Amino acid sequence: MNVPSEHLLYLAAGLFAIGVLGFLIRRNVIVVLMCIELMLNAANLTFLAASRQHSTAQAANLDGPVFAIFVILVAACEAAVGLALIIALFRLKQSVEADSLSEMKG
Amino acid sequence: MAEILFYVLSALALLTGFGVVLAKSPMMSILSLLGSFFCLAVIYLLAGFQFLAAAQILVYAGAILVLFLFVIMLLNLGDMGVVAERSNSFLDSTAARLGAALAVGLGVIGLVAASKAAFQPAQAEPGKALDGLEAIALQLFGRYSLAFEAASILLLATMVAVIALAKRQRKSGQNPTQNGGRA
Amino acid sequence: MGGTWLLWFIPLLPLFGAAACGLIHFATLAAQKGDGSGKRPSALAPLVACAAIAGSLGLSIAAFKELAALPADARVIESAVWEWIHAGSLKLDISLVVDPLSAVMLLVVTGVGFLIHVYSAGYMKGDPGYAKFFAYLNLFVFSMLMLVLSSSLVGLFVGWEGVGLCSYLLIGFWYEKGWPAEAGQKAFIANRVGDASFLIGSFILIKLFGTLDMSDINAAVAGVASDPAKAWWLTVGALCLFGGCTGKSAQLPLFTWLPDAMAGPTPVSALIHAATMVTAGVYLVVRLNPVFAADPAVMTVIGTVGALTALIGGTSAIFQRDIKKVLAYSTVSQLGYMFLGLGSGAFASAIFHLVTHAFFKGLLFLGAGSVIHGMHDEQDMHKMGGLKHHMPKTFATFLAGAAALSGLPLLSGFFSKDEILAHTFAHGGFHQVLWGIGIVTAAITAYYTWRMVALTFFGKERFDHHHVHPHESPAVMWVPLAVLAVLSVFGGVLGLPPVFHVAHQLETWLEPVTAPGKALLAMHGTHTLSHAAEWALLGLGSVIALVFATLGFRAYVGGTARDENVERTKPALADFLVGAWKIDAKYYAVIVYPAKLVAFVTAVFVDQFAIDGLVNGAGGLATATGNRLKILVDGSLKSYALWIGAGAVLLAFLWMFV
Amino acid sequence: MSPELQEILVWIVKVHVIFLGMVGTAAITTLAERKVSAWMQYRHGPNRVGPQGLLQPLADGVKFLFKESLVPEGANKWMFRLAPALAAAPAMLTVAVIPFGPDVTLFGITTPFSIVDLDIGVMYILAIGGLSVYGVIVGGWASNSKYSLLGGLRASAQMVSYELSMILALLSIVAISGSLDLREVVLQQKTIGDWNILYQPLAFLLFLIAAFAETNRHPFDFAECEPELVSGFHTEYSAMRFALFALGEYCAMVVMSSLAVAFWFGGFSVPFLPDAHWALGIAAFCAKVTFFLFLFLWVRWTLPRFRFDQLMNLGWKVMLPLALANLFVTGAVIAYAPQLKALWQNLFHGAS
Repeated sequence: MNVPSEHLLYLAAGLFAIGVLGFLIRRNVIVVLMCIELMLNAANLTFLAASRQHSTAQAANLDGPVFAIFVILVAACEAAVGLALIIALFRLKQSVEADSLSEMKG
Repeated sequence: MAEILFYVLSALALLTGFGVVLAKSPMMSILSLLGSFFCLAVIYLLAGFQFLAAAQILVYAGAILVLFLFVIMLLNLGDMGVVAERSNSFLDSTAARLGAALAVGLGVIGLVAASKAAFQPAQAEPGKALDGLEAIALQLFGRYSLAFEAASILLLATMVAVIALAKRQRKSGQNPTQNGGRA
Repeated sequence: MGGTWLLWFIPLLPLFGAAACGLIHFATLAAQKGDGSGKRPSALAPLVACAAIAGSLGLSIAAFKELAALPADARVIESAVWEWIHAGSLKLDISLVVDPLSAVMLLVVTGVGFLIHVYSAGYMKGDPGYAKFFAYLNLFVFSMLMLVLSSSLVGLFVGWEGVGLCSYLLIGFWYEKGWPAEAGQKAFIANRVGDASFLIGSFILIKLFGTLDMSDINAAVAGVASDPAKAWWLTVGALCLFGGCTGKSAQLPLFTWLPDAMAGPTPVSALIHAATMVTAGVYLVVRLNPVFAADPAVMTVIGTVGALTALIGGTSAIFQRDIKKVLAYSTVSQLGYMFLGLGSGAFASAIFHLVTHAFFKGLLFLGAGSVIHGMHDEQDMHKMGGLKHHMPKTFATFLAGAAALSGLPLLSGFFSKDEILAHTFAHGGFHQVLWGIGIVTAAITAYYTWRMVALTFFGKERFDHHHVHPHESPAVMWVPLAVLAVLSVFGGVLGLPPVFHVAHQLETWLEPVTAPGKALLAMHGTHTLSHAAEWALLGLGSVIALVFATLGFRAYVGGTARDENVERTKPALADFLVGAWKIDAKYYAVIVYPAKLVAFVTAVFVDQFAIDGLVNGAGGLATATGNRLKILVDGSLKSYALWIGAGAVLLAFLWMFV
Repeated sequence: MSPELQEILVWIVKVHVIFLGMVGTAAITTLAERKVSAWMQYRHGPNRVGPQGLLQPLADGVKFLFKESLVPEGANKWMFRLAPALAAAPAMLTVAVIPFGPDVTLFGITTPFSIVDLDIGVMYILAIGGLSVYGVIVGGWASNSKYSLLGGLRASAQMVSYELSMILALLSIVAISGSLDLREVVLQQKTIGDWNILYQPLAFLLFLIAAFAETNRHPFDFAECEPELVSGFHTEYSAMRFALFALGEYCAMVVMSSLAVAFWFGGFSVPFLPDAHWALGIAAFCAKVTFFLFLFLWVRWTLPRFRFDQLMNLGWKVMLPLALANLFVTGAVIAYAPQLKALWQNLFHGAS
């Protein structure tokens, strides 16, 4: 594939913006979590694009893939904890709306 | 050929990304997200990251999203979610507008930053796998071994946290046949 | 040893042991909460702890054997270097090194440590903190081994602080009683003073040498010392390091913590405050001997401090009634001896005395512990007497230790002490005055040692027979005593004086380590003793020891009348000596109370009005602002995210376009 | 004929042969299932269509094609239609990397008998295999029926649980072969003494159990579970959509059997004939797969079903620790192989 690396970055920027958008306007916490996953994926894509950019024909730059692996791992942890929290929230409030959690407001 | 595929997949990934945000039921969101991840996986493959592509499918599609699905089914939110969102007409609120504006701002800044980076054409050989398994393993267990160990501790902590959070405290007077009581 | 990585296991085994014992302690606590017994888990602790130390001992012996198999000038085993901190030009690597000196220390620490662990299994039985005690003890051994094995001053300092911490924890082990906690704090604070000095010394050494690796420093000393501009700094650095030693090894300005440290359990006193930790200063001076030997003035300071400490410690022991206090002041005094020897350039002799002292003082402390154990926690010698019939094994071993301490001929203490005195005498000049102090101290030592023996084991039984039933300690306690007794008696063969026409084992063994310092000293002239002079000194030492031991024994074998007599006729003198020349009291008057006064004033006035006013004002301001701004915090997760995002956009914007 | 064209032609032929072969096998297995069950229960089984009922699958197919395909009221139509495809696709996709035979030489053209030889074939199989759960879940959810929903819920929990053990079991093999390429794994098992089953029996056992769970077969068929859930996730499906679910399940069985053969039983290597003709190799592969397919049926009609909590206990408390331990021991043995070898020699061959 001969696509320049900044096109990968454009795609990443777009996906990240979509993720932010979803995070901000959706009320359902599960969907909000999904949007976070989307943002993390955009970040991964950025890592990989940079890694691809800095690889040469002789030596591949492996920092990007390694970081991406760590990001995937953190994403898995985040999803697990987030979903557990959602289950707890649902038990408490019978709802999965982010706005139902506003008891800390000043 | 591969270039065209890339642009098609990029468009698809963005479309399905919008699908995640705009879908009315969480179930549709998940399927959209699945599609988006799939497109991304293929893009990884095209960009030369075989292992990452496989890991993307394996972990995201095979595990994380299944977890999402499971929770949605557990809470049986299929229709509830739709009703809640619809009644609120979320695109009307000021917060939503601000959020959209912010997202657009972020996107623009990302685009500008990417252009500003002004890359030279990539120097890697097209079609060659950049992330050989052995090389990645050597990095993970060599240079990044501390991060690797920290990650394993993170996983352990997550496991404990999730069990502690999700475990049902059986208090007397609680209805055991509540939603999800059997799982 | 298959690979040098095995070296790491010498300190690591006790560390693991400490962790395991800590877990056992928590398990015990949990079990106690459960059914109130909690005995089963904690019974494991001594096994684990002793096994860990035994493992270390085995590895140490293996390391020693391997070292001995090497040719004399190549006797260094170094483990792989581990990068610790690499920041800019500062490089701190940690590796473990076994050379002849650390091999000797290893054997002493793990060997005596093992015996004391075994002893503790009996001594501490039934204590609620049984497992915790072993966790601390193992942690201490770990720190001490790190101190001894580290190749750099930083690693040594880590161990140095570690043993300080463990010492604090163990002195204050029975903190519920109140005063042990205070004693622990006192020890900790006194050590802090020394440690600050140590740190300053280290900084000076970094500045001078650009490295903290001790072998590199030792190799570079000769070059630095010949540069007049740097030599002065070297002297200051050496003095600062010695300041650290005075803290850890209880030398003159800072020794007051050691007698108070007897508040800890007796095995702790034996292990930490007699055999190992307090000798860290001696070890450091020998380890960095060229640094100290570069300037004769530094050596004289060391020797003078040592001699005075020896004298003050010895005289303070004379009228103590607490058996552990006698031993504590005796330890201070004996450490003074070691520094006296160091000051004369007798590095090997100081280590020799360190080793024999570890044997006989460890033995004496453990014996005292056995007595205290048998007397149901009675420490006052005036309330003992005649115990030799009740505790024959303790008595026999104690006798061996006392004989060694007082320097009775042909026992280990005799040779090591005599060697130090001989070197001091041979050094000439001012050091001959110090030698005089040493001889006086030797006499005093013999006197108070046999006073102690007489008061404890001989004479009438002065305790209350209705409440106290002295009994011999169990085998787990007296067997270590017996082993140490054998070592105390025969330990002298390590270093027979030259007149015996046998090679001085220890000196030969330590030669590669002490050679650089000796070479530096030799630039200011060498000193040797004729055989006749040596014989004379040996004879003098024997006579003095015998005479004063007899005097001390005779004066007290009949009872405590002598003490009461002195207290009646010369109360000021008795008070002065029992209070260790009132130095501690003066510290309190001059430093502690004024400091407390300042603290009080600050707490009551400065803090309550100035600081609290500022803080409350700031808080009030924040509250007022917060009340205005809290509409922004609407409790919605998304609006928070919006603000964060807006901030990010702003920052990105600034970064890109400004 | 230019080389590119020839390559594409060969590829098209291979895809058709392998794909049709697998679908055919799946079809025959449906018949075999009924025949075997009949045989085990002293019945005749299907025997009307064709000789001995051999054409029954064909008749079934025709019937499926012409029946009415219902969509229940209140169901999510899009997803209801999507689910069967999601169920069938992963099993068929995984076939792509399975090496069914050695290099085949036909009409002067030599080519390996598999659709592609992927460097990371094992990763591919695991990744795609992990997607098979979506068909079940989506189908169960979209049907708007309590039975279906429960089936889907169970399926998702079950598949996620057993996937772990399966991955770990496969990783043990990957560790000893040092390759993620399936053909490479197979080629390392030339003679019967090299078969991985001799070195990794525990991993095989775990894989086998996990394979039953992953394909939703007895004794783990909780997603369907007739007595409790009527038919579980596909209760509401009929006609061709139902056929796709069934096809997916049988294809998954074929794939799992092929994996077991490739990973543990030497793949296409013929016992005692290391240099056999390629046709013999393919035949050997088919024979081994047939045995495992029979095993699937055999178990179904022999063992009773687990309870769901037993299933979870088995998965998390027995299989997962065993699989981890197995992987750990395997890794340790590989890492310390030279030392162990030296020790062995010292112990049993003197100090020579």
